[in-house]
Amino acid sequence: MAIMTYADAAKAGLAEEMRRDPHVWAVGEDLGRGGVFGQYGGMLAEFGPERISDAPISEACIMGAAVGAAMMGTRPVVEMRFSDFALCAIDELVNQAAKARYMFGGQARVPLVVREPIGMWRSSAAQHSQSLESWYTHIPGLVVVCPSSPADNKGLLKTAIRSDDPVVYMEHKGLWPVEGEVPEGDHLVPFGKANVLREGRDVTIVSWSAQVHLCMKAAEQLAKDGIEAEVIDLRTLWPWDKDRVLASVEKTGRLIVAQEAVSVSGFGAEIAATVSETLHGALKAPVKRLGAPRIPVSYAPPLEDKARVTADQIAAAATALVGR
Amino acid sequence: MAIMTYADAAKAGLAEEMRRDPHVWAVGEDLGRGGVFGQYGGMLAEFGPERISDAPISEACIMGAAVGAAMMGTRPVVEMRFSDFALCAIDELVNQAAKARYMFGGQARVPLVVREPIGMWRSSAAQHSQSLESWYTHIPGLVVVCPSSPADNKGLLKTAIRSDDPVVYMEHKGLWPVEGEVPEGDHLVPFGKANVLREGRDVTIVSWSAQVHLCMKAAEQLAKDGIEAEVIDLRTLWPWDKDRVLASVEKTGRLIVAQEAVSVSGFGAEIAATVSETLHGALKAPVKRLGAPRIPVSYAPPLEDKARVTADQIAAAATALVGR
Amino acid sequence: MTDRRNIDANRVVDHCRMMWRIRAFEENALRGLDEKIVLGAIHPTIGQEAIATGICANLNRDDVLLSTHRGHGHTLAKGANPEAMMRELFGKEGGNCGGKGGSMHIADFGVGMLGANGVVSANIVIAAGAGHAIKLKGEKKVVCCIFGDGAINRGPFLEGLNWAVVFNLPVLFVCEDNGFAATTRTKTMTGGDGPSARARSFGLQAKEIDGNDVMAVDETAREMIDAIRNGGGPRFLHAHTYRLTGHTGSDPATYRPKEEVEEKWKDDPIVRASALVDGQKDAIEKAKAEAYAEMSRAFDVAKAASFPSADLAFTDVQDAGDPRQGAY
Amino acid sequence: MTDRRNIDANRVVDHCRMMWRIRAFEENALRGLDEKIVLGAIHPTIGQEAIATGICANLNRDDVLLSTHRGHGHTLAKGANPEAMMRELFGKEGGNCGGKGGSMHIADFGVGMLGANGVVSANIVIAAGAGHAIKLKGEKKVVCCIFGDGAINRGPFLEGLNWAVVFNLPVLFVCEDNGFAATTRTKTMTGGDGPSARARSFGLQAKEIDGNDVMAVDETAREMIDAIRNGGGPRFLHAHTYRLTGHTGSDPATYRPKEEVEEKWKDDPIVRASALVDGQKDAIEKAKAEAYAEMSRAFDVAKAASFPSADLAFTDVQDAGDPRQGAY
Ligand SMILES: Cc1ncc(C[n+]2csc(CCOP(=O)(O)OP(=O)(O)O)c2C)c(N)n1
Ligand SMILES: Cc1ncc(C[n+]2csc(CCOP(=O)(O)OP(=O)(O)O)c2C)c(N)n1
Ligand SMILES: [Mg+2]
Ligand SMILES: [Mg+2]
Repeated sequence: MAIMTYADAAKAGLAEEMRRDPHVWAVGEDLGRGGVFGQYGGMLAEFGPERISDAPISEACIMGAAVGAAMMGTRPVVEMRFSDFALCAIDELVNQAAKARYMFGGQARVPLVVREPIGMWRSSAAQHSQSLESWYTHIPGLVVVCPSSPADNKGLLKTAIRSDDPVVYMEHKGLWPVEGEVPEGDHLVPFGKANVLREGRDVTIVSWSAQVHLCMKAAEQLAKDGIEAEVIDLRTLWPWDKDRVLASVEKTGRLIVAQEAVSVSGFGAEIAATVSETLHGALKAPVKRLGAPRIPVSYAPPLEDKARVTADQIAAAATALVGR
Repeated sequence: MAIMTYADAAKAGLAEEMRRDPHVWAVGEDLGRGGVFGQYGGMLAEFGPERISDAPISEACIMGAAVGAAMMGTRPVVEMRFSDFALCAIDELVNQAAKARYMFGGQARVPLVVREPIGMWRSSAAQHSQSLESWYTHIPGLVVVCPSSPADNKGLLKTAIRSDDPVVYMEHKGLWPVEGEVPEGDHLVPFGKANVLREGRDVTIVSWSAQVHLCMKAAEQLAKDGIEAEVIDLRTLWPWDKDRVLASVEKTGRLIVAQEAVSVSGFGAEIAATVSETLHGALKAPVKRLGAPRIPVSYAPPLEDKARVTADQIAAAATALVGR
Repeated sequence: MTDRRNIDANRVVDHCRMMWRIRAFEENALRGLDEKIVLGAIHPTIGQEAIATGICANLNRDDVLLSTHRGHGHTLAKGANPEAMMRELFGKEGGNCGGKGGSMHIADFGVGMLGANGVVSANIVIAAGAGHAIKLKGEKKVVCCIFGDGAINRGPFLEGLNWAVVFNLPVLFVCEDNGFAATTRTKTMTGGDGPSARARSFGLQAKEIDGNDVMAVDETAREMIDAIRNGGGPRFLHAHTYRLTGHTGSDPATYRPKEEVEEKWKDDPIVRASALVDGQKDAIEKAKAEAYAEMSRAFDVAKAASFPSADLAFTDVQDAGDPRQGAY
Repeated sequence: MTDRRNIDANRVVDHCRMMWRIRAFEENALRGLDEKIVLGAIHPTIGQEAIATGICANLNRDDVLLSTHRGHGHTLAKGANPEAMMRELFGKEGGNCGGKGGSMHIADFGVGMLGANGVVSANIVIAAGAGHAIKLKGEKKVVCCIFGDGAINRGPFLEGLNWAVVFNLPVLFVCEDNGFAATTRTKTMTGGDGPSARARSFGLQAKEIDGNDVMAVDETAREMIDAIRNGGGPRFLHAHTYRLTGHTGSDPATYRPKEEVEEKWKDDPIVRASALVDGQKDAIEKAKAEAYAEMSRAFDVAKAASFPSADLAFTDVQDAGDPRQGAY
């Protein structure tokens, strides 16, 4: 095991796949200079400008070109810089990439990975802070990945690159500098397998991406009060590990879903609805969803903070559910 | 009361608002010729080409220009032709229209209406059949309207035009020729008030847009078996009439949410999650969500039909819930 | 205007054969629409056959073509099987896309036809990417991307052309200018001097030609495709034509005077091509008859075919996840 | 190059005053960044002051301006209050946007400044629409839309310019060409002959000028704005300049040689303008001193101000619905 940052782990994963398969290439604005967050730093030297390719400010063409290049047998990894800018390329992703295989009756494969850094960072305001993962879970044809740790960011990125489906790969901007252990060698994390970060008998807390870390913090607080929370990191939202979540809730009888995204029509609703329907009888308390209010993200910290779901809120919700 | 089609009712509503307020104007491709579905038929003659304005094939600019024109004190009604093409204008809608008022600290108002015909029609396949209403409910700043009847299509369109918020106004392509009674005069339907189409004690069925008609059909079938369904047409998804839905489910103890959209992360999940959480104790059975599988819509009828939620399925789900 | 003196008569006959095949295919498709066995909208290419024909005659089988909603002619000219296409239009088993696509998503990857597209202009950026892949792989293929005159007002036109120039990609962009975008005369919605002027401003070499002159299309396409294949970078071909039918098969096109359409019928590209080679009248008549027979057979076979089995709705969505999860 | 003989000395002094105000504002903003009281990214306009200044000197208060992420200079030149702007950068109460926007969304509707924009090129289509409203209302206002050289590779550039031509709208489009898009030399990512050539191909009259020559900007802007106001339709101004700082306040800009930047400092637009009017040295020095005093005061006031109250997070979202529904 090596200790690496989330950014470096992704870089290692991408570099390994690029060494393994000459048809893997990355394209996006300013990639040659290492990318906005340094996540491509130094790669130009090894792979050259054709495979770590700068692009014009043309999100629609970056995405659309990736669709064409994927259909022609390469494996593009496209960088959207901030997930917000992927909104300039939604037709290309949703109407083209996601549907090509199906519309053409299986003649096409579109093996592309769209890297879309999500989430609140520092005072980045309404056009640089969104978490729209639930949108993509609603679109047939797309895989949705939200890694929360360096190890997963390496292992899931490698799996995404090898996937024959288009993958929306959402790294959280707040996680780039976070360090963690990353297994050596060809570390692959499969889609659809949740990670149980902590076992517990009293309440299940499901989350993904950066919010997972707040859930762990909440679980630690709860443990001091004698409440044992089971914390599940979904890792991928489509497919999502329904079986693992249901098994946990069958054991605990209680579920909290915590997300950074806006609560209304967030992916938390899908989980809450599914679990409520499937385990209606087994639930000791109603499923509790936590998510942001339906407000754009502000610049000023006190306002921005109102869009955050905190560890304290998660702990308080769990305490209320457990009824202590 | 006059009998009108869904298309004509909208046209009457738009014309009334255009007569009332000289700053209301409509813009979109081929509007002068009446629009793809005839929903602007004949309006050019009354209002002239500046107010029933043709546009280049430029969805991004149609939407973006509407944002600018709305900020400058006019009230554009923009036509996207098929909701699928609005995906070419998502940045303009989500990053600009929805956020301008907030980002600029209340200095801007963006009173625009985006008409986005949704849903399956006849063999229109994957790029002309989508129902993405849940996306817009997830975006702070947007109002989401899904009228199911001629009367509502007039009354809600008029309300939408008078709204100071940007409104995503989703008419269903299958409903254009449907006839119904439309109140005379200045008929306005408020946002956030559901329409109870049928009262019943056994099960609540919540729906919106064209799916409402299938729910009514199911309710009639159910009535023959002695099951009395209460059918609620939400009309608007943001805001949505939570109080009315909760009151109904408190009475019936059972809820079905039926939608044409893909079930996964559809708006049905939001309703199901909300009701499951709020009325956990009062539910006699788990909330049942009905929606499309996570597949693109096909061209060939047998495949296309697999993306439909039928009246029979709704009735069967209700029967199962009621336990007969 | 094609010079009759140096004409390759056999090539003209071949072009006439292809144009008649396209014409006959479209007429049978329209018949299918009348009989209500074509299920969705179709956008006929009648009157525009010379462009598909002249260009595709210069493409190899492993060259790649991207088309639009109005894609039947291009698809046939690239070598697709008309029976499979007709099955697709009728939503039947054995259609190129297994009934999942229909007319607006017709595709035959086996002959390098990577798809019609229901979104105007969307094929342009995809084509740029196809060219990008060819360059990355060091192949000698060429990509041809055909779109309408309405498409040049959408952003992907700028983004895709700029991309192809910046990366020096092997892409031939073809603007099939029939004067209309649906019911609107495109000129009224287009600023400036039009497609070629725009393409030049993005750095492409461009030529504007009479797209109803099949030999002119053929010759210009050959020159451009040769240059592209030899690493010369993208080229732009602006071909004027006229849509002799409505926008869709069911559009009566009352937005244009009858006289205009009558006048344009005199410019029918097949008639014009036939007139280039007086001695080949019989050969062309024979090709025409064969074409109609072929397409009528395709019609009959497709009509008699079954619909695909309903469970196929769940295949080819994606590898990961269960598409039925949470449904109904 | 501005001809010194017919120069209006007072106008030059006024321009110098405005340019110093912008420079001083930016330097104080950078100081705020150092002190970590500027909270998000800022994109300084140091070196580019002449364009904002020369253009806005020809706009009326009720004319309208749309800007980009690099919008401080434009906003000040349009007449916004620097104290409110500095408060906004510090996320404080009394900021133009109440702390909701920050640098990238700075706006002052009271002086016709309809917003910076965090999405490159997005302001272009919004500007077209603002012009559309002016035309519909029969007003005599002009819209000015400023964007960078990187913005011309996104689709909205084509769509917005085409729109303005088709509808003959009163919009001045200004490409502020500083040679870079973030860390990339824009030329390497741009096909063809650049902004003006593209604009002309869409049907706009265009001029390419030295954007560090404030009097040249002033004069060209005046001509164009007059023509626009008189119904002449949209115009395009391509102004060359250089970004003397990094892309953001914290970018060391190591992707360009030190010598290049040193050379470009010699082309400082304020120094150049001052050199036009020898007799005004004192007036300009005085204006400079006042500018620094003003911006330093703005800094102090903004620094001392309070953060907005947290509940304001829930205001100005929209009229319909409860933004708290389902939260936390
Ligand atoms: C993005 C988008 N907007 C609108 C449409 C609806 N539409 C289909 S075809 C068409 C006209 C296209 O005109 P042109 O590009 O000239 O092609 P033609 O039909 O003349 O071959 C329009 C507006 C669409 N398919 N996609
Ligand atoms: C659609 C979009 N893509 C990418 C970015 C990230 N970005 C911010 S500024 C910038 C460079 C813009 O260059 P230019 O337009 O020349 O303006 P300049 O910064 O030079 O003033 C980029 C790529 C963005 N804000 N929006
Ligand atoms: Mg056309
Ligand atoms: Mg620049």
